[in-house]
Amino acid sequence: MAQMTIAEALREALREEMIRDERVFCIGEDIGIRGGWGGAFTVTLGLEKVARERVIDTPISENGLFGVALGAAIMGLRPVADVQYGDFLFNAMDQVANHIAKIRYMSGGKIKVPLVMRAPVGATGRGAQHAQNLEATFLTIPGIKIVCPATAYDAKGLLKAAIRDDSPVLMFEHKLLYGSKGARSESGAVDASSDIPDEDYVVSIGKGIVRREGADVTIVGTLLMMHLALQAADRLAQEGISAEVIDPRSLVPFDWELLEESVRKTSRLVVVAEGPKTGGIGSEIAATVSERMMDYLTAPIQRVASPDIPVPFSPVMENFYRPDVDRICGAARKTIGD
Amino acid sequence: MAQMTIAEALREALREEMIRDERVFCIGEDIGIRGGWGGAFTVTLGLEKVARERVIDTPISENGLFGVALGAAIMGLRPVADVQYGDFLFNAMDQVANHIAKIRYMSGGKIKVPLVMRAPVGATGRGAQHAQNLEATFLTIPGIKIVCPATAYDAKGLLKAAIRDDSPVLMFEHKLLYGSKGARSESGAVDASSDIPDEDYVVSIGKGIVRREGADVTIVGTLLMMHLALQAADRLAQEGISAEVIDPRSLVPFDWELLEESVRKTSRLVVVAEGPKTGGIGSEIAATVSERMMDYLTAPIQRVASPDIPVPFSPVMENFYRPDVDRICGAARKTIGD
Amino acid sequence: MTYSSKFSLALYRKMVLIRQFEERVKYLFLEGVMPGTIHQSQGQEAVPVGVCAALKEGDVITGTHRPHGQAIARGLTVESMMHELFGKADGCCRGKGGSMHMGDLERGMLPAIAIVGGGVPIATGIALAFRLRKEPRVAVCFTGDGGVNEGAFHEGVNMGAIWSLPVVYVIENNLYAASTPVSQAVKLKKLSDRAGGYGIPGVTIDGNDVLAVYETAHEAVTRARDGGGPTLIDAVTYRITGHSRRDPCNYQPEEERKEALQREPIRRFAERLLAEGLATQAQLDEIHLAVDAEIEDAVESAKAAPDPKPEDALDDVFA
Amino acid sequence: MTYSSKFSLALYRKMVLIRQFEERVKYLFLEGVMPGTIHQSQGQEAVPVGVCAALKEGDVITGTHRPHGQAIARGLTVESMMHELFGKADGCCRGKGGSMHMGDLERGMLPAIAIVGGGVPIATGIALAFRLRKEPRVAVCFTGDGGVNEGAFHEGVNMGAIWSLPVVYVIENNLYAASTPVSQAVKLKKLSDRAGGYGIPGVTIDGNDVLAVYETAHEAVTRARDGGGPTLIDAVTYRITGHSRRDPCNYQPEEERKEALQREPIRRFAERLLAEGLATQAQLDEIHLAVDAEIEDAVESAKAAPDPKPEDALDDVFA
Ligand SMILES: Cc1ncc(C[n+]2csc(CCOP(=O)(O)OP(=O)(O)O)c2C)c(N)n1
Ligand SMILES: Cc1ncc(C[n+]2csc(CCOP(=O)(O)OP(=O)(O)O)c2C)c(N)n1
Ligand SMILES: [Mg+2]
Ligand SMILES: [Mg+2]
Repeated sequence: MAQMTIAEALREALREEMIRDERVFCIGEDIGIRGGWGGAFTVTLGLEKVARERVIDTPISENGLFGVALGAAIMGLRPVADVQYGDFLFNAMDQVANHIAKIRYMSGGKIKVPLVMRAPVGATGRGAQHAQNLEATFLTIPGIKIVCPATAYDAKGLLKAAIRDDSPVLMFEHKLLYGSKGARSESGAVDASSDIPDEDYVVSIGKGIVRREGADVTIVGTLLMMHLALQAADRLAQEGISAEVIDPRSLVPFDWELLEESVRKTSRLVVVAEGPKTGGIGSEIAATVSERMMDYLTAPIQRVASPDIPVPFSPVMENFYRPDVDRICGAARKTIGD
Repeated sequence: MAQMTIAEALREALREEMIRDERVFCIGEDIGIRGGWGGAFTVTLGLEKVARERVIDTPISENGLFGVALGAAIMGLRPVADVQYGDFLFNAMDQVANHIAKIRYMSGGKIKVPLVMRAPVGATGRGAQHAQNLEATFLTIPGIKIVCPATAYDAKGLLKAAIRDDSPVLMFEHKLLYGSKGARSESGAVDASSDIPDEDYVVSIGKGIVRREGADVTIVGTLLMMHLALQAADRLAQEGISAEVIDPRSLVPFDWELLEESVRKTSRLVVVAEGPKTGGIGSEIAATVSERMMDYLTAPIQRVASPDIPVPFSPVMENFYRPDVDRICGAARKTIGD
Repeated sequence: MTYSSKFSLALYRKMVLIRQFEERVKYLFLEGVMPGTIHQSQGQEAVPVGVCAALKEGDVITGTHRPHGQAIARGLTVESMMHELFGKADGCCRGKGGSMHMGDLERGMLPAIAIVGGGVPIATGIALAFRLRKEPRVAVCFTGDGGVNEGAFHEGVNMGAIWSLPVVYVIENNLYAASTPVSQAVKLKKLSDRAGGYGIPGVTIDGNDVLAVYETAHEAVTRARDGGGPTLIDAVTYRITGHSRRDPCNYQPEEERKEALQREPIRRFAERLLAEGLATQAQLDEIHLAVDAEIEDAVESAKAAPDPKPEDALDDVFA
Repeated sequence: MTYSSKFSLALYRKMVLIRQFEERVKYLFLEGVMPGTIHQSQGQEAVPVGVCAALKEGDVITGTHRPHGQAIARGLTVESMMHELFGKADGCCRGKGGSMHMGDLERGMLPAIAIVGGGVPIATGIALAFRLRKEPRVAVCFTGDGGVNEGAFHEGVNMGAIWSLPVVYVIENNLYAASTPVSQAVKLKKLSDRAGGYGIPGVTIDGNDVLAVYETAHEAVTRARDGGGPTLIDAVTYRITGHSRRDPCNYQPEEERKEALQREPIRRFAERLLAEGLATQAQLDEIHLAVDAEIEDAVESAKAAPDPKPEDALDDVFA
């Protein structure tokens, strides 16, 4: 048992999987350079000690490197490809959306694509091109599993599950949750560290978790928003509102059962997601829950999300962009007050 | 007044706008080659006669050509950039999502981006990489207006409005609605031609239209799905069900007023959209209507969409992929039966 | 170099098989029996046939949106391909791929990549897998002349170059990208001049001379296998059919087309074989007959084969 | 060539202004007063200063994620930049851009593009607009050595080349892409060898010699303005600060850094100015003092300037 940050837990997952399975390798920009940082957020730091040739530093060529990872995955290796900021997934979008997500299907199921993609998300004072939450965008692309760890425990377990999965898995990681240290630390970071068991474990892709039990309203959120939801639940408790917090952990596949069970109990739902409200994760969750459970709901589902704007730089405006505890509490109250 | 197909109406819009405003130019692959087809679907055929230098054939470089269009737009020109198939927007995704959608915002509003993007969508027997409906994906990217003409009248009017707009506008066009002729005709095409007025007109971006009035259930859909919705309404009428068909025409901004007015009347809603159900256009519409109008709804909103799969090639499976009149009718009945 | 009659006739047969396959498919398509759209490669046969003749079992090719010739050259059966074109459940991609995604990894060809340039990084990645596993295998990436202008080409070739991977990039240069002449898309006399920008060898060859293609490919493949890194081969050929569907090719100057027909690879090779005494006219005729029969069988069998079930569409998304 | 004292001192002043601005910003950042992250250009000043000295009013540059030097060289005021860095409502991007999107089109610089390579097609498009409007203006695109490996670079440069547009592509080659040495990302001795693949002239120069940069840029800009098409300039320099934030640069060999400090452009140019009698030490000292005062004023004014209102975030999405 050891206390680890998400960055450390991810690194451990990679290290253990690289040792366990020779087919596993990491590929990305600045991930294994001697004297470097181990990627933008230190996750791959030192992994070249496991196997120098399995930590592959690429030129700045996102579409290329995801295509290279795809080619290697098709041939039976198990690459873990990353971008320094999720926003650069758009540079790789052709490979990710047109090839990685589809080639198994196009082959009639004859090909496997055991490929993990890692992408940091979240607004963190860097302006519009290093800030986006891309979960909703990739939700529109069938053929990729999507996971979103909010804790170090889940980060390690989900990454291991992803590496062992025979399908493409995209992991979104939140910059404010990494717990990166030293020169790579983030201001405004939230502690997401966990006690990590010494023994090997995985967190199943597609399984959510109840983070806090409650009776009056269900709040669902991933990544940073899960932590804000917990803070909101604390505050609501002081007002006598008992909020249940659900962390789906995976977006594809989604643990509808867990969420439905919660909503059957609370009859109220708040969906929190960083990123534009329109077309957001919250829309999918709200639509599906409404469709399946209209009779259980006693109030309209509330979506707490960002406005439909690019991410502004100035902290004043960025804080306005990012959903916060106040707004989550307000939405929860609204489901109850209505 | 002349009867035109969508391809012809779009061509007329481009011709007239190019004549009206010297700043307007077309840029794309194979759009103005002598002896060529005027783009993949004949839309730009012959436009080089208006001004040779304003019909620019590019190498196969989607990200590059959208970036070039952006640069020109920033300098005050009014480019109309196209991809041959919407799927290739993913090749251009960095320019479209990270630059075109954001640079005005990043400049603090000092820059204008009068840029039109055109992209054919829809499954048409070409397999997974020439088939996607990308409306939902781009809905997740703030900073781009999105229009989806279902008729030749709207195609012309919306394209003119888009060209005159000072913001980026992305027009999705459905391959089965173009009415392309000769060597470029499509099997399975649906007639979307209209009488086009001789005089100049625009269709305002953000304004929907009631395509058919009805009392029992509202069916909303764009592009090909609008036509299938009308067919479904015909069939439902024979069963004594009066369906109202709404064509929002624009997705961003969306004419919520029109839709809400309809739902207030019918109290039931079916949303039809080609493309995967999860994260689809239907999810956004359902979530928003549920949020705003829960008390008016007498049945859960039904989403008719494609399954969450890449587009299969074989016609048998492709027909299963594409929402059809049967499924729309089934969904409408379900809202009423429940 | 001189080659055995057996080897030469095998090349000849492959080229004829491609030509006749394409002709038959075109006819089926124009008849309206065949769904979808098609990109065909009549006139370009010498490129994939010459290249694939230089490959060993275990080598892997990536194809383009114009993959029929590449697939046949690599060894897919015309039967499995014809079934795929008809969207049948037992096609080489079980009806999910279609013309543009023809391929069968077991036969050494990835389902073709119909996004222009998209296959370049993927082929590079296949080569990376060979390197990491220390397997003496080679990846060959086919692209068109238009494909060299995609960012994916740039990124993929550069990575192949810096890591000296066992991969060969072959430009099936038919002088047009759809309707766009190569001279309008690139400011170079020879596309192989792109190679210098990546620090790898590049060569422009007559892509209608199947033996020249074979020899060049053999050298490049051998170098790749021996750790010498990638080569860019610009094989100049011509498409003597439409770009797709019912394209009348009005953008190809008449004069140019006439000349191209003179240089078309199959007749040229036949003449050479006859001249060098490597084949008799009777042998060649026999090949044509056998090929036609093979294709006809494939058509009949494809027409009779069962369609997939609609719900089969739901399978094969995840492993 | 010899240059007037006035011209030379203007170049010198710009370089010092960049250096001191960057140093001050670094300090503010490490103090924790400044939000966000920063990419700084200490040591690279000669490149943007030399290049921008060759530009006229009306010319437009695109910048990178490391844009402070480019912005100052092009003529943005340090005040408007400092306000932007502090996220203030009257910053050059009204607080919406920040360090990585520094720019002001009215001053001839697009908001910087922080997606590596992303500015290349955009600059090409700006040049296309000049061409279509028949304006005698030139676009200059800055990129890093890492940027040349992006697909966007390839596509953008190729279009500039085939259309012979008035655009100059300048590689601020500081030998590293973040932590990655250029030698690991490209298999070329000189990055200018990429130019041949596009059929345009390319040249590698000492990017720490501000006059060499100026002369090369002047020639390229003149050629571009006169219809001669693009040039690729590989200006070799060195980053004598961290890549971003608190980067200790452990990936730069100590020896290399020491040498680089010897070749750093400002002292070098000072020595030359003194040696050639184009400036006195007193003049140089005065410049340093004036620059420091200018920057200090900007800092004070930025600290005092009003923040945007939170809801201002909702503006400026659509025109
Ligand atoms: C990324 C992308 N852009 C555009 C297309 C549409 N398209 C299909 S084939 C083709 C021309 C390809 O030219 P080339 O690479 O020379 O191959 P050829 O068709 O000549 O075999 C184009 C533009 C595509 N399939 N993919
Ligand atoms: C498309 C993209 N990929 C990765 C990054 C992250 N990143 C920021 S700067 C940088 C290095 C850029 O190197 P270079 O082009 O040489 O410019 P320099 O930083 O040396 O000025 C990287 C990888 C980015 N901003 N954009
Ligand atoms: Mg071609
Ligand atoms: Mg650099």
